[in-house]
Amino acid sequence: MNWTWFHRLGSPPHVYGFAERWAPWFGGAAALAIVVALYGGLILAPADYQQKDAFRMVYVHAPSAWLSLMAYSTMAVAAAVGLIWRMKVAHSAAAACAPIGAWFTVAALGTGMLWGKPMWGTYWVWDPRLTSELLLLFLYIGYMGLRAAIEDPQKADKASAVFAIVGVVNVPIIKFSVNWWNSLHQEATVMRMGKPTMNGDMLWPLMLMFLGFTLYFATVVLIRLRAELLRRERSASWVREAVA
Amino acid sequence: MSEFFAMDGYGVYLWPSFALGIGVIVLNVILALRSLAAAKLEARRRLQVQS
Amino acid sequence: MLSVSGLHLWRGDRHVLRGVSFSAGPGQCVLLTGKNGAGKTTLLRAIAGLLDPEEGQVSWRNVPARRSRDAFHAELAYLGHEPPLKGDLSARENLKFSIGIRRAVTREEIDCALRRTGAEPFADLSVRTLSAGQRRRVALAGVLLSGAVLWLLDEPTTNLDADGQQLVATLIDEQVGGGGIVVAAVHHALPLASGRFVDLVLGEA
Amino acid sequence: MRSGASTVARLVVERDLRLAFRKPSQLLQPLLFFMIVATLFPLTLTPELSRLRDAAPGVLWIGALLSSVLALEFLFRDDAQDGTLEQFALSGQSLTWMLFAKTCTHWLLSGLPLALSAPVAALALGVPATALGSMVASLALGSFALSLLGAISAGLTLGARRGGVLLSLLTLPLSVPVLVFGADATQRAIAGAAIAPPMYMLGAIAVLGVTLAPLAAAAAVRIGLE
Repeated sequence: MNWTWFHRLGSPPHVYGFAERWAPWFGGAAALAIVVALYGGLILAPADYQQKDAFRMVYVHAPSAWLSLMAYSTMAVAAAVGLIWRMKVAHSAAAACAPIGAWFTVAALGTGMLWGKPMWGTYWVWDPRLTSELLLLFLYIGYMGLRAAIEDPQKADKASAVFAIVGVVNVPIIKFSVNWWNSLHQEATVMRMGKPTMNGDMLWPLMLMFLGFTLYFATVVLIRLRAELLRRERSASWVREAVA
Repeated sequence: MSEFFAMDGYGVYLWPSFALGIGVIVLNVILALRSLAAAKLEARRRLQVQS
Repeated sequence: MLSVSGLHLWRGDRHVLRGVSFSAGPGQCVLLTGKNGAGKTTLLRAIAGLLDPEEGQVSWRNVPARRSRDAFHAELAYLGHEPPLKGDLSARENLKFSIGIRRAVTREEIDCALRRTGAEPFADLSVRTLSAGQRRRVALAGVLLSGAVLWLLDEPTTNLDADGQQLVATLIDEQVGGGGIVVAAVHHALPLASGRFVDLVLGEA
Repeated sequence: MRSGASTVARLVVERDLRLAFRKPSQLLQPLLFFMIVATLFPLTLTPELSRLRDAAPGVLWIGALLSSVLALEFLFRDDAQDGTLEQFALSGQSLTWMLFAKTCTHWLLSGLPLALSAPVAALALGVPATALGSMVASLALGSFALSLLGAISAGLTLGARRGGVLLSLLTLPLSVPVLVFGADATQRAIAGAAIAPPMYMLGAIAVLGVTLAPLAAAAAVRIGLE
């Protein structure tokens, strides 16, 4: 079983070339998907009988929350690969994922609060999903704080990789304990921001938006990956024509 | 057209929510491109130092 | 026994180890010399496995050291700049611990080693109250006690007086004479008796 | 003949206990910190015991968490500075096992004493005497899980110049499950209800901590020593 694709995956010049070639395509596809999904969600989809037009905020809140979690798990997988097979490319990919994940956690929180205001009358309610999202933001801040605190890039890569793995193991446990905590204090009948029941016309724009956000995530990761690869490459010859 | 923007009263929350979403999307592309440009500059500087 | 091949390592932007390669067999002593910052300490730490080289390989008994790390470390004694001693413990307590985690060691063995390196008079004082030279002697007793085949010594004679430096030279001679291997980073020539040492100059521009 | 695992563990525990009792001030500091935190709440919330009782679980557990994070600062840093931690990594023995022994000793010296002295603060916060037993049990188990978790962050911040805020920034989000189940157990103890469900959860987290945390801590320490 030849591992050529795996070796090629591990060689910075090859990955740099791949990222440079494919980022625009991913970007174009993402933009198209998002625009069509926006049109579908804002105009074509019928209003929800209960939340009326407010439900349309799901088209930006749900994909942001999805991306914030996907970015963290991608980061943890890249970190694990980097630690186990000592691959600089994997560490670079992990470093590339963090800022995007953090920003979309902020977006998920912001859109969640804007959705909460009409539903509950206040911007912030200790709803289990919003609380878990907030804790995920602290995990991102911890990750980036640790990376910033260590000067040597190789050491920072490895230390933050350990934290990313420890973090991803804890995300489901934190989610479980927050739900447990929420079920304890359920006396106040808070109208949970229930998932609006979605029929066909409402659903396909959401699925398309998920796809668009995923493609967008790939685009930005590929751009940042090129930057991280250049930062880690010492004196390799390929850098010369990459930056020529 | 105007009732489209009104979003039967929820527009005041819906449009900022989408603005935030789109804003973060655009912002991250800009940040990524700037990070790439900075890395290229630094790599060029390092190459000059080495040669 | 010990072979280092094509070691490359960067510290920040500085290319400190540029493809260092050498090998050492039983009864051999390698003396690392070179200006400050030439990479003597970096090389020793890379051999010991404390530092991961970006390229190149360290192998012990022709097995990559990283794969058989614990077995390699069981046969290795590493003495860095700072003698690894706890200030609140006495020399005896320190050695009872640091050697005890490696192998069963008796009180007599510890006393004998301390006597050998001239550290017995202050063996029961808290290490915090000792001078740097005295601490170095306690650490040397630890290296003796470890029974390691490979010694990695980083400037072993710092803070030592004249007969202290002679002591280090004699200990190295005995270790090498007994079939052991010593890799030592030194600033000035060591009065080594045997001619079996190899000079490795690092960091020439 | 290489030392066996039990000898290694015994020596590590013995060394750390001897070191701790040679410098007892470092033992008392986390306890005093806990007591001060507990006294701040009546001053800021209300002196009225019945209302303090509602806040008691939060005060006790957040106090326990913060004082355990404080105590973590010295877990590896002293040994790293004087070069002994390096010898742990070079001893040919399993670093994971040695750090696990070291973390358990750290708990014996910080978490356990805190759990045992917590009744003083709890009574002052209006916690009924009947609840003290199960509260101490939950604090003891919870602080053990916190020590294991904190050992990872302590190892990770070795690479940085100063642990301090970064150490708590890494530890606090990960300690949320222990806080949730611990506070729930204490709340049930106060209400006289059975504390089994949250205690099982704390037990599960502690077991997960025992199996995984030392591995991560050993990896973190090896990276930090580079």
